[in-house]
Amino acid sequence: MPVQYYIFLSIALFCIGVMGVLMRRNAIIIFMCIELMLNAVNLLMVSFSKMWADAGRVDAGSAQLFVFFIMVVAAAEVAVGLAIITMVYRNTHSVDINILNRLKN
Amino acid sequence: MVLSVVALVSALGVVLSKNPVTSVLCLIVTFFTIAGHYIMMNAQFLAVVHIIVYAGAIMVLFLYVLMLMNLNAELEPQKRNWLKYAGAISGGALLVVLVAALRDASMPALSTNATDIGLIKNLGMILFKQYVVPFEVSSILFLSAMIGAVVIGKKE
Amino acid sequence: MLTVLLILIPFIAGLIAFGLKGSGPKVLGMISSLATVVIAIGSWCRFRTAPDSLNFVANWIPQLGSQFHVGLDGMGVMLCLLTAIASLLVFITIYNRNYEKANVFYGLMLLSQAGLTGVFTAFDALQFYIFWELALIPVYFLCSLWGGEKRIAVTFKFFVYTFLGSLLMLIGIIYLYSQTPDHSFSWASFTSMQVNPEDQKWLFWLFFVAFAIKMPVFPFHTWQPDTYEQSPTPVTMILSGVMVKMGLFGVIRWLLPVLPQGAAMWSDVAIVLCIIGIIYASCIAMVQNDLKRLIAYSSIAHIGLMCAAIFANNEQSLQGIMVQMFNHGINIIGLWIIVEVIQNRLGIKNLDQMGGMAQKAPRMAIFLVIISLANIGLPLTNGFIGEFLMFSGLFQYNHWFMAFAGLGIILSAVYTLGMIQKVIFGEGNELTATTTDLQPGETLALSLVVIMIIVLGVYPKPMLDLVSGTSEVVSKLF
Amino acid sequence: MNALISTALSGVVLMFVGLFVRNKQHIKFFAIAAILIAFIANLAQYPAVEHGGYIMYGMIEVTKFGVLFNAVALGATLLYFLLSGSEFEKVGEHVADYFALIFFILAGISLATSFSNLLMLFLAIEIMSIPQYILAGADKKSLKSNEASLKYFLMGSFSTGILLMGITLIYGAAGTFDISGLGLGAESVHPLALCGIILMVFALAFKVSAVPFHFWTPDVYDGSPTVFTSFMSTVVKAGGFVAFLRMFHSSFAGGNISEHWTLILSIITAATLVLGNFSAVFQQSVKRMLAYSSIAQAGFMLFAIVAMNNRGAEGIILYAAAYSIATIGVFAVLMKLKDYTFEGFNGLARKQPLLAGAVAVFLFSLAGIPVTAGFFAKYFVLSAAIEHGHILWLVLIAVLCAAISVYYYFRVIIAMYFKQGEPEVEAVSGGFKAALVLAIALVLVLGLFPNLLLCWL
Amino acid sequence: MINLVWLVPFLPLLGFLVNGLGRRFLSKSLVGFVGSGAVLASFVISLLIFLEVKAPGFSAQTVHLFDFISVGSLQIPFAFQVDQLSALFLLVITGVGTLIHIYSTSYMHEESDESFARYFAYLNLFVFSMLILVLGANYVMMFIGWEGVGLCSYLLIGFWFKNTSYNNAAKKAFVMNRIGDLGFLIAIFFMIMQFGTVTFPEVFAKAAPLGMNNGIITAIAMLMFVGAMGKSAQIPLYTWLPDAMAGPTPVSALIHAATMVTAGIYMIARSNVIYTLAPHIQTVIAVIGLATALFAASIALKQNDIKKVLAYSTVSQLGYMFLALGVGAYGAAVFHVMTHAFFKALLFLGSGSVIHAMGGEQDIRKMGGLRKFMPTTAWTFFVGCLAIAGIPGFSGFFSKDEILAEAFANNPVLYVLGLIGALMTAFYMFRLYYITFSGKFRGTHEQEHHLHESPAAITIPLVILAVLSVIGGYVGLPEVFGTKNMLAEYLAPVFAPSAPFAVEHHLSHNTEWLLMGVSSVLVIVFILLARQKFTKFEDAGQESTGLAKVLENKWYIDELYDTIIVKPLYELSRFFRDVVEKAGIDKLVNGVGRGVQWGGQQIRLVQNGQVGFYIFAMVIGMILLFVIGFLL
Repeated sequence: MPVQYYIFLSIALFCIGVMGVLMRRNAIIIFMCIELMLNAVNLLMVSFSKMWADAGRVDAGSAQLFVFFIMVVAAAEVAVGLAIITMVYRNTHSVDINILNRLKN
Repeated sequence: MVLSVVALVSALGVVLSKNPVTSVLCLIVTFFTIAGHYIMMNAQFLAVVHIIVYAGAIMVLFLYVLMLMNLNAELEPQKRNWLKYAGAISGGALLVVLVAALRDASMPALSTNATDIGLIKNLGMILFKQYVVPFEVSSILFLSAMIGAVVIGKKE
Repeated sequence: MLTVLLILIPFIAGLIAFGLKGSGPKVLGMISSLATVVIAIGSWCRFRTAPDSLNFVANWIPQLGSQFHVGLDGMGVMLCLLTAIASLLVFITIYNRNYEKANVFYGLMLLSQAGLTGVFTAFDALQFYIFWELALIPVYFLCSLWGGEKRIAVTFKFFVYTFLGSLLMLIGIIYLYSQTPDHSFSWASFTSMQVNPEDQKWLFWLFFVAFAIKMPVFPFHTWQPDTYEQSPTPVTMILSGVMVKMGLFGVIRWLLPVLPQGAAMWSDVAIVLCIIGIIYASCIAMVQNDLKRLIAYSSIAHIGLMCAAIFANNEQSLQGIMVQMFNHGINIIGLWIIVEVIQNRLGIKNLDQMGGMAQKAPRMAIFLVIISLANIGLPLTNGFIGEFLMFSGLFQYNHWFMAFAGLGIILSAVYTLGMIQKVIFGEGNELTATTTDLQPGETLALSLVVIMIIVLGVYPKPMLDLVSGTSEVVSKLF
Repeated sequence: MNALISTALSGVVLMFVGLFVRNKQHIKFFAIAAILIAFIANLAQYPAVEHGGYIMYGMIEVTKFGVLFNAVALGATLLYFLLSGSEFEKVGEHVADYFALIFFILAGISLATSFSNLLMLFLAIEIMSIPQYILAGADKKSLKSNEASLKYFLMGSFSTGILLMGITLIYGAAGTFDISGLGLGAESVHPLALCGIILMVFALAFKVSAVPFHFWTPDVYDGSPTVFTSFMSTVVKAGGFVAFLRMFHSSFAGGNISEHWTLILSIITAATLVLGNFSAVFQQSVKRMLAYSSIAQAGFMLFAIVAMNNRGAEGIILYAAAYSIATIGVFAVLMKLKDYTFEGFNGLARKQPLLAGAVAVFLFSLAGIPVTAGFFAKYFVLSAAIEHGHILWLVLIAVLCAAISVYYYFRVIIAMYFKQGEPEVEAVSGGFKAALVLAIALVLVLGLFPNLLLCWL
Repeated sequence: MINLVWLVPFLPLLGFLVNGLGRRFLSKSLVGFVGSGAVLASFVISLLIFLEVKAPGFSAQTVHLFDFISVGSLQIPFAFQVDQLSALFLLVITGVGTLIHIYSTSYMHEESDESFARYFAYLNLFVFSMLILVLGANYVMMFIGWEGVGLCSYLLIGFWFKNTSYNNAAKKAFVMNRIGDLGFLIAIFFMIMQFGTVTFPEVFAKAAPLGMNNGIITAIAMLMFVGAMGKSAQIPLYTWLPDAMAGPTPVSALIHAATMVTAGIYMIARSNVIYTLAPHIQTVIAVIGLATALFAASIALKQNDIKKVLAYSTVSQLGYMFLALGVGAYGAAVFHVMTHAFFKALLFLGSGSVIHAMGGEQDIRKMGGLRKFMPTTAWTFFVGCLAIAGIPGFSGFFSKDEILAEAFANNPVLYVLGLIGALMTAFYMFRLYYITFSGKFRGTHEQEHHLHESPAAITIPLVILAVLSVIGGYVGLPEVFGTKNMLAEYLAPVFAPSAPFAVEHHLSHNTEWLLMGVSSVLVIVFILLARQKFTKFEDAGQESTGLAKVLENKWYIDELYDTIIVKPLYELSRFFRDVVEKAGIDKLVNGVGRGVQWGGQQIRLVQNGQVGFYIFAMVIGMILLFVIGFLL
């Protein structure tokens, strides 16, 4: 299976994530779509890792570790993000991002 | 191949489903398909971690928050549809542009040979030898996330 | 060291003046400006015997190749003298006025003097730029704090306009700097290198626009009448007497020697702009009812001639413009002193409401007539020498340019005499009937002006000799 | 390295201090002491790296430049603590936590100055960002603060996704994460690498709030508690620039590759300058004006990156210092006022001459008037661009925009000096005044002798 | 003595300074004494110098005072040149000047102390300037005096500065002079460019080799003539001179009749080499001179202001002088300058005496029969009229006939037209004389009561000038009378350099006699005609029509200038001020500012507060930049 295939698959997933970010107004769903984007990246990273491993690079495992770190960061982000969303919900009783436009111009 | 199709369809499901809970479930399906890919590419450890962290922890957290906020019903009003279409179109355009950009890249095919880099032992060696600094540094990240959760979540 | 003192004395005096109360700032201003006049004259004497001793070089930012290099050549001596005399005249004139927050007023005046002197003595491009900007700041505050009704908007326009011009110049300076072989900002390395003619083509405009805004040359002049009108008159004196000379000075010191081919390429365009400016400004001056605006436009016309003469660039025109820088400074300051007197007595600037002041204030009337005549370049006044040489130089450059510029001679007579007539002649009215004649301070200042007008008009040789060196240098480099 | 360790430890210590010390003043003193220690520790490393970098596991490379930049960032933070440290308690209860978060951000910045692996870059940027999301939302009761936090968070995560995509694609082309070994400057450009670099440009442009990735900036800076805006818009932003600079100058410079992203980045720069300056013109609130002005200033700093020469690096340091000091100073005075609009400044010069004078000096510096540090900052970035040679059009735009910037900066000066009014000002302490004088002195000294800072480079 | 020539202008300058600075404390008599004394002393010195110069074999001498302008190779010294021409002018200026100063002490006596002193200061300054003009050893010096006299003329016309119309007249005079001055100035620049010098002998020496009809010489000649047009009130720049009568009458006598207005003639006579080399310009000069002579004379026919008549007559006489210059008769022109100075000063002073007696009245229709009240004035005035009309034996006869004879030699048409002018001159002068002095008094009773002969300070100069008007002509007695033309011989060295280029015209003595006879007879006829018509003049008070009205309104030239030059110029200026400046450039500049504000207002709307939109815009930006950076 060519790497190209994985590239296009990840890009497709990535763009679906972007699309979701653009189309949805629910902050949580947007956040989920961002997670989808990150996972697309992860997938691509793993396929490149495999690619370079095939090419005989010894340190190809570092890409998998990178994925690991992305997961770590994603977890941290989720913690903060959900806290923020909860805080906003507490104050506005909504997670619709369009309700928030006090700050403009 | 099948996995890929399922991944794409369920990803679209995340974006398009009206019910947030359905979205969450679709996302979980996507995660599983991605994990399948990991296994296909000999990244066994990652596949496991992926299932545990994403499908297990993170998505449950999402689901929990959704339930907590009682957002399982569709709440988004249907006004300003053009933004949706514009979003879809521009997302599609981004896809087209990226594909066009990467079309010419001549890449090797992945061999079906199993490699052992994805084994937990090898990864552990790299992590604690070469990647010890980021490992330590990520603790700062967690600390700040922790403080953040406290600062923001704590009632006054 | 003398040169440094010329900057340092007003600078320190300015800082001290902020802290003084009562008539302290006044006295300090007098002392400081008198001291600078003395030093400027001293440096003139020194210039004749040992010109090199007027240079002062100190390390400043060695990594950039920038030095603190002040020095004086003939033109520098002359302009420093003008600056010093100008502030002395201003201080003498306003000695009896009581300004609100006098300490700030005098402090800023002295600081602007320091900045101006800095511009005229800088032999390092970066330093030149810095002083160029610094001279502007105190003036900005002076105008905005003590000006007329529309002062804020007007001075702001002035500030932004000149700031934009100087930024363009900064680009030019940096570009030239990057071209110098020894990576230095010094005047010597700027002038000794050969800039690629293609580059000179556009570099010229970067510098010229900056200088043209300052002078101002048509069509960059619209800030000027407004600013002159709205500024407090003492500041206008500095502005029109000395500050506009910065632009002319810049062209002579930095533009012509550094970008000779660029200047040669564009000199026709520049001169045509200047000539349009002369005729245009003269025409507008003819139909002005506001005294300050009238003088402002007349100044545009005069500066237009000077700028045209620079680009004609031969020995006569260059020497002419240099003496004229000094002489125009003296004359226009004299005129502004009279405006200040009129405004102080009548509180108005509208010419239609004046008239008949010759009866109540004959001394002022005489001074006005003499200074105005000097301003239109009557022979045996100082204005004639410069104009004669400039026109002669311009004529040698191009007959037709001179002929059109010469129309300015006629028009200047029209509006200047019109102004005299409206201000001092005629029957007078209730308002002007209350006028009183000059106070001693004003008389002293105006007498000094008139003495300089006559002496320099009859015997201009020392002044011509003073600047001949500079003009030779410039025309050789060109 | 020392900076990283000391700031991270200080952060942890302050967390615990918050548990045991109730007096908020004392917490502030702890923080000031900690930052001083970090400052000194950082400088202590200078002799070691003076003649070559110090490399750690291929992850971190401490250089002279990094140490110097850390010194600027830590110094600016010190000034910030001195001027605005007491404002923290007005935001909320968790004063110690705020300080801790700021120290963590500083740790992220010191990482950004010294990373030598893409993973470290990623972590550095996240460490800088996550605490900011929290600080932006620190005022939990304020809807504006909530909104700022959520906006920042959503857009920040989005840009993280883009950054990661970029890194992945670059990895796909290069097979390594080591920034010195990427080897992308070769004659033929791999499409994956190019695509990745462009995506990284976008992500980093987001961090430094360059157009069109700037949208979070005004809203977040406006909505966040002012005291944190002050920090976020200065030190943190400068940190983003350093990461940008380090990344692009060490890996993507030279060869064919730089042509592509230089073009994109110069377009971004031009757009940033124009939009930042134009938008600032019509603002009513000084705080929001400063937010836009930070975009505009970012446009100038981008020159240094576009130019890719040593002068640019010098420029970034000087610019970071000048800009941080001046903005922190203006914010410090702003926080003493009740009214953040321009009218709120009316007549300040009469009532508080020192405050007004300080603001005037800082604004002169921001506008780039000579004898203030801002002049040389602008000078260096402009000369970097001019030496580069091919982006003179950009320089012209920059100059026009600089003239526009005078407009909104001088609105404040006009309000303070030339308009009548009775501004409501909080009482200011002697310490505050002393710190203000220190800041003025810094601005002027750097404006006269920029080599005092640059001679270390 | 010649080395002391600087005293000649210096003394009046001293007088100016004393009177100007001391105007507050000096008494009238002291002021008068200082003013007149300074000029008188100058006259004495001039006389001594003249005697030296008159000696045969005298060649021009230059007295170098100091370097005025020295720039590179261009050296313009402050130096005086004493030769036959300047010595003659010195005499005329200081001589007539002295008389007028003396006259003024009485005439201006009613002014306040301060104005009186101011008047004498101006007058002295004028004499100083005029002396600089004629003494200057180079064109720049001449230009200094040239502008200086213009200034004094301005100051003296506007002497009564409360009156706005006087001020306007003064301004007009100055501006019109400046138009001419510009021409002169450009001529000087041509010299500097071409010859590198402006000193007379050097210029002439360098001009001669260029030969006839050289372009540059022609240009110089034309431009200098433009200057002369302004100063000497020739068409088209003459209109200021009649207006200049606003000044005190002695001023009109001195400046606007005897001295300043002849500066143009002096200049051309001085530059005779250049003009001889440019025959085309000579033709132009002759035509313009003749046209002016006729035109002004026609206007003078119908003027009723005593001074206006004299003013137009002056313009007309100046036209004759230019005619002479145009036909190459430089000597004749100078001769006429001299005689004209005598009789025109006499006439003006006489009219001043009349005005003085009439209490300021200048309209001749309100006078009449003054002969019996002021006999001295009347007979001296009559002598003046005879002189100007050219009755044989009087000075005007010799000078005018010399001009007409030279004109005839050049072209008979010029002679005929010149003669017509001369006839008109005779007619209007005697019209003036008879209306004023004969018949019966038409003024008010109060005026009649006040009528009296003027005091001695006024009448003595009148008498002296009358004598000079009679005998002044004998210095230039033409050769027909069997004597040598003393003046021509005296002046010959001045015109010698141009002699090689000049075309010689020779008239036989018979022709000359014939011409003299014709003109004398016709003049006498016209005088009798005037006597016939105007001795019993009654003011009918009716509106004149047709040509008479046109003449009364001076051919509507002022109105014409007003419509085609002044008004459009002011319209243009207003257009510049209101449209180009305010609505154009300034608006553009402000518009940029406003545009920035407007742009700011619009651009900030992009920041609409919606996160969705923000991310959308970011994505769009990414796509665009991708396209630019990658695919292009």
